[in-house]
Amino acid sequence: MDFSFTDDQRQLRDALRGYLERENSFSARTASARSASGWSESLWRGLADDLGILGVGVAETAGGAGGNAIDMMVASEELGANLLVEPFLETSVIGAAALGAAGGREAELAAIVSGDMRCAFAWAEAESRFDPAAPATAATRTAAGWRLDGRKAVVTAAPYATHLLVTARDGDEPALFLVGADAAGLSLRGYPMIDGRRAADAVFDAVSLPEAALLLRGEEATERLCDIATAMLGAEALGVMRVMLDDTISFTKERRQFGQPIAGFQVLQHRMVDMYMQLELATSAVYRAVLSLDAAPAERARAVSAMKVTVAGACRFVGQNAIQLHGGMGMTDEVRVSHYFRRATVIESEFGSADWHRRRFAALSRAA
Amino acid sequence: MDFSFTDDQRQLRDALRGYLERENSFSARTASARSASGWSESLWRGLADDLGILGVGVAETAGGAGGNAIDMMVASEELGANLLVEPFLETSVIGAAALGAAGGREAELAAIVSGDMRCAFAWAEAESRFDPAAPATAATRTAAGWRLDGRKAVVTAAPYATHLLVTARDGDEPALFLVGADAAGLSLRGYPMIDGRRAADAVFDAVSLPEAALLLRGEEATERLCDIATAMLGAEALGVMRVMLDDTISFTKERRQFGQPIAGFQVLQHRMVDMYMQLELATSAVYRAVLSLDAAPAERARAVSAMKVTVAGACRFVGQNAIQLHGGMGMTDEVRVSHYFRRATVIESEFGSADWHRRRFAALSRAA
Amino acid sequence: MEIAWSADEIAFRDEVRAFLAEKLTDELRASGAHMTSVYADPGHARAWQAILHEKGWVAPAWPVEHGGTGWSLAQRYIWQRERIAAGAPPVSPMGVQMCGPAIIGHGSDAQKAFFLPRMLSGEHFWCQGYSETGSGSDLASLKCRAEDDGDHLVVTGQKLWSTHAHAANWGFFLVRTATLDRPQQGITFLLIDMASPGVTVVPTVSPAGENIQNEIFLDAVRVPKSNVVGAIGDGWTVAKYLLEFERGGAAYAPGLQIDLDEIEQFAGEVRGDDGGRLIDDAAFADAIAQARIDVLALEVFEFRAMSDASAGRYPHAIPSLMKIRGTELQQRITELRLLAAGRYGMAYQPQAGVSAGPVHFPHADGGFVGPREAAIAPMRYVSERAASIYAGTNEIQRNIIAKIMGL
Amino acid sequence: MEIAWSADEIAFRDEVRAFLAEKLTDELRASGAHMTSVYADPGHARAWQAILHEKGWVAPAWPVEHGGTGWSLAQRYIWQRERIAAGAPPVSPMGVQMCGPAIIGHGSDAQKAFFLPRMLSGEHFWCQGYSETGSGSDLASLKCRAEDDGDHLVVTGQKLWSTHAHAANWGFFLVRTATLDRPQQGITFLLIDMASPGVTVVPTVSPAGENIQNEIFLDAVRVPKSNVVGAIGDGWTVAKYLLEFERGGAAYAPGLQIDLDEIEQFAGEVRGDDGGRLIDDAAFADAIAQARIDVLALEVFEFRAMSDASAGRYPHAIPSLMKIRGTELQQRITELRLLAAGRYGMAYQPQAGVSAGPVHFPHADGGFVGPREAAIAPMRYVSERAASIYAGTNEIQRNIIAKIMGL
Repeated sequence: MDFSFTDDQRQLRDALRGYLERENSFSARTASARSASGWSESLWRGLADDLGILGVGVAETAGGAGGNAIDMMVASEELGANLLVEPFLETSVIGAAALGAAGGREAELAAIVSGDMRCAFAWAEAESRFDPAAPATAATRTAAGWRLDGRKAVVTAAPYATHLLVTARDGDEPALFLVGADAAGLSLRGYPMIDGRRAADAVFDAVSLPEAALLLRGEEATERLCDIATAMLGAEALGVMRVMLDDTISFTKERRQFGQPIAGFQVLQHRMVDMYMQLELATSAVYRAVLSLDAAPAERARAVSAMKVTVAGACRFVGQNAIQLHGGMGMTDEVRVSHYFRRATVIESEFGSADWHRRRFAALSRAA
Repeated sequence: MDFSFTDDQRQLRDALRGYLERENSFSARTASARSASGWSESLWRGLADDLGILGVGVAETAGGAGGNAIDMMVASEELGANLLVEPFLETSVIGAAALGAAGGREAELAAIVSGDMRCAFAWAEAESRFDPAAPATAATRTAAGWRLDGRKAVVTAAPYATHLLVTARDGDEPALFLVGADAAGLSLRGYPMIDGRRAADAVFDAVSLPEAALLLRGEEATERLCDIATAMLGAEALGVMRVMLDDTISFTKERRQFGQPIAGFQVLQHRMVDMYMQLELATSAVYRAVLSLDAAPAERARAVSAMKVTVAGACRFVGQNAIQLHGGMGMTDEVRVSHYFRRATVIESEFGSADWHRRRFAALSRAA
Repeated sequence: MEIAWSADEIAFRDEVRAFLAEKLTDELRASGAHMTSVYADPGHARAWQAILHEKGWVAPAWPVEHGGTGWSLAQRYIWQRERIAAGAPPVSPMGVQMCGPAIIGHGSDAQKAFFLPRMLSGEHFWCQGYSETGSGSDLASLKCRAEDDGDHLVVTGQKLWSTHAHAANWGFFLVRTATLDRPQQGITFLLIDMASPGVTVVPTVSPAGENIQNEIFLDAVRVPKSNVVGAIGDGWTVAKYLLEFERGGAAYAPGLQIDLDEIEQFAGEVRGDDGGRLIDDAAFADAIAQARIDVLALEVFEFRAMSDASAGRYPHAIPSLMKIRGTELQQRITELRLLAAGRYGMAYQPQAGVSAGPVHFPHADGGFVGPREAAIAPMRYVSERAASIYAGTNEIQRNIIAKIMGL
Repeated sequence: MEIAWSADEIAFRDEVRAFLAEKLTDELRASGAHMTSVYADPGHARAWQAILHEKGWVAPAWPVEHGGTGWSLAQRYIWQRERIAAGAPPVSPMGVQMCGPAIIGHGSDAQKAFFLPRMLSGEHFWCQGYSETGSGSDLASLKCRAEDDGDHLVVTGQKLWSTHAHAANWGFFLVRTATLDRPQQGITFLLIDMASPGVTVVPTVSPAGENIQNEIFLDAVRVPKSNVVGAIGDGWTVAKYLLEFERGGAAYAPGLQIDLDEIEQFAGEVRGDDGGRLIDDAAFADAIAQARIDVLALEVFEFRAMSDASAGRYPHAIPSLMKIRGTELQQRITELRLLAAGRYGMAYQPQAGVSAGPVHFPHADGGFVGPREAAIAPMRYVSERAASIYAGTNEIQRNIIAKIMGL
């Protein structure tokens, strides 16, 4: 029972924070998000070359930093606080976990470490709601390997991904395939998200894949991947909320109404106390989830779903009140808190809403 | 569209309020509740003889005041504010409505008006939860009339009732019977409730009843009776909440901490504003319910269930915060607010919890 | 007590319905139904106003001599219900509901003769110049100053949160003409032609990416004193008068009911968490039922306010209570809409709705993906965060009620 | 970072479990399981304390030389979890957790030698004399005065909310020995033999009808100065010390988990709204799941506090945060219990539980009706309203945190 960070983890955090403050200031970040491409290649290269952070979770044998889940959590939180739009979660968390679990994919893992590969995770479909377990997209065996047919909805990062990680049904079993973004028969229709990232709806029309495109197979492998992704999304949320709370405290201390800083009003004080409390509880839930990723499947899933419910509630409470306490200023695109609020809103339902995870938790608790 | 009271209704309210303040002060009321019998016969007689209020809803042809639902609402609210333990709701609302609907029961109605009859409404059973529609208690036809067999749970007012209004199943159909408290085969086991009233669990062991014991038959008749009871219980809740809010305002203006009245703290001010708002919304919901009692069954039921959800929420919010804002004083039996809180707690679930009524409302809304 | 409408009121309702059925074009209906916020786009709002103007129904609350309808409060409530239920866009409130009453109550005959008809016809499209940086809820601390220069006032300062100022040709402003003991003193209510030299409108982009609000910069803007409403220095009185003009007519409930109908219909078309349709999901159905129950209570509260106001009573806490509760429910209902939208609620697609102003950030132009309802949901959710902030935050409203309660 | 217990800690847990399995009688278990509030009845608490005393486990947090166990914070947390999970009644906190630390930190050698062993053995059963009418959250404003009379202080005044004073033979009091500029000055921490002439204990009846709290009247009670802990006038320092003595060991989560287990089991035995068992009701299951999720987060928060405290760090906001969240969840869980109880939750049946003091109002004596869980539910619900009031209301706790946050 120990909840302290190692010196290495503290250094990782400080280095990342410093780097992002310099290289991805809020205005730079927003310019990237609103550029034609929607992201910054130079920042991405810098994360790889200057910091080596893209391989934080990749094994040393594949050229990565060989970090554990806690290292990845530390990185995710800082990236959340920076409101990064580039696909770290999709690439360095999900991509690295899938390729790592598949085994023998050193070349592709090296491409993650170097920044040459950018992934998108294509699990959702128009009719899937939040359930990743039963995709309608079909994988059919062919002489040369596989053929994919189907449609995926709201695939975040797809417009700037080099590869898509695609869930598909092989008979009754879900499986995960690695598909090049330039594959014949794959068409994307891109659009922005409310949090400044980009997404696409994807159509797979008889996309031919080699044998080696199959990365993972089976419900547990898919669930585990989603749980890892959700846990790190939770860590990202902590960074997002931390900035909202800090900005709200600063703003209310500075902003004067009726002759005093509004931070002096008891009702607003208690609201900020509750925001702080929600953040502390969300942090606690994320720690449990991250520390349970290698536990037995049911324990891992239970910790992750409990975390997502806690984090979703905290994102809503902290986000809404950050806007409210900023008053009119919170309702402008100019102030960064409104961007963090939108990111928090997306995180609430990404990889499953609070309702969805509460039920998953209840079902797992009953089974236990 | 008119929400004003008539002069008669205002007079009724003022007369009742004045009478209860004189004749049933809080200490007198608590002494009655804690006496061996648990009620005050002299108060009951006074309500009949001095005020004629027991027959407020009884037709003039049967010697009553011939009042409408609004008159009954006015009376119920005042009785709630007085925290009356005597069975007005069971007798003058439920009993009068059942006997009135049955038709030709002038003698019994006269006994209600005179105060000679006191009713208890035995609808609930240990396994019925909040559903009055399907009692397990069985009514069997006999040569002389009927035979009742079964058990009823938490029958409020039963220990001091002269008559029980008992729901029972005649084949598939629910029906309502009038049973003397001294009927052979009926045994009662009495106990106090947390709100100071008394209740009993009742066993009907081959209780023989005359033909005329049958008052009502069918699901709609039972539902209507429960809706009337629930609407008037809602009115009673308004009186209960009004006192809690008023007492809380007075207390916080008087009580000083850190050199000022605690009513000066913004957080407590906003809490009291929300209590007031809840009371206003509950009042609005009660008005709709009471004014819909003669509407088509689905509209009536929808208005009553919506009201019960609103009132239950308000009772909880106003009650809990009245205690909280009284601080330690709220946690003593000495202060009347703690008694009103307990009554409000009972009202929350009486005739169906908020969950139960929300579902009934949803089902009715879907059917509409 | 009586909760039903009278026969006359029902006849009136039928007349309103017939009018709406006849005059409301599909395009106008769509502009009302697919709004991305509570604001209609100025173009459709003006088109609809022209139709209403022909009928004489633009300003129901005004005295008949100025173009009002002579309706009772109940009729005005019915009109709002039916208008909202039919999906008509709202007429911009800045002229008819705000500046109009100020001129009616405190304007000169010349002002009445010039401005009121043009307000009704829509020739003048109005914006408001009240808030400033640092003077939001604490409005009386405003600093925008107007110096006396003979027949003119010369106005210099800055104003914030001016809805549709980019589309307006006239604005009503609160400016400071004197600095006295109480900040409420020395404020003047002034009408400014937005084409005046020195007036600059700078768009404020909302978190949803729309330009509805604006910042207005006034640089030595010369305004004839004939444009002062009431006396110089009496602006606070005029502003209070206009706020109190339309008591008893507020109606949040009808719009919220329509919102819930839309969401329920939408939820009948999309998948829920348990595999069936969302509308059959117990938790979602429960949340919808709770919202409907809360709206029903608010509706009777509105009826009671209307009934009280008709009888000449109007407890002071009512507008604040109604604003708090109405906006809280409004916001909660945008959450339900977002929940129904699921993953498509994460996409930024203002082009799927009818925006109330230019849209700023990059977005795909050729159509949109997913159901239209899902595309509108996040816009509404984000935009409606303003509901608990504008017109006195809900915290300020609670302070006001606390004062009325004697706390 | 590591969330698992170490091998040593698991071995310790097994030792604790074995001890509890051996020593906890059915009667003691029942007295823990059927508590009508958070307080154990003094009789069973003392019986259990005697067993613990034999083992040397009465006061884990105390220094070893005074009878503590020398356990780590983690071991103390494990001990609490297991004790609660096994259903053992809590030892009265007034002696071991409150007065004990004051004596350990600021008492004289004579006081330590006399009082500490008797506190551990249970020979002395303690009550607290802090709050007064008008001095609750604002404790420093207390007025109960002690006048100097040579070797004695003569105490006159009144104290409120003294848990189990009717059963106590000793009390620790804050009294005013001087009136100085700051109200925190001039307060003295005093130990009073409850059998002293002039001490009168008057029961305070709770809304649930139990006599747990008491009012204490002190009428010229002569107390030897040797019973002053710390210096005369230094009482505030002593009181603060005892509050901070046991940092990092708070544990709400284990008890809340047991509560939820009990409620879930009970809900598997009673009917729900839809005809099936309550536990299968979607809304109820959802509420239970949410409560479990919230408790899980609180549990890690407690782990973190323990881990931080073990490492010598202890952010000042932690005790207040924990108190707020712990009591909020405690209260919410009593609501779930009441919901599960259904109609039988309206009956007043303290005789179905184990009360923490005499029961006052009339109640049936021969057994009870309905399930026992249902009978206890309303007692807990009503009694636990105190959780957000005692020991500094949750509003005061939020004020404290706001100050720490620099607001």
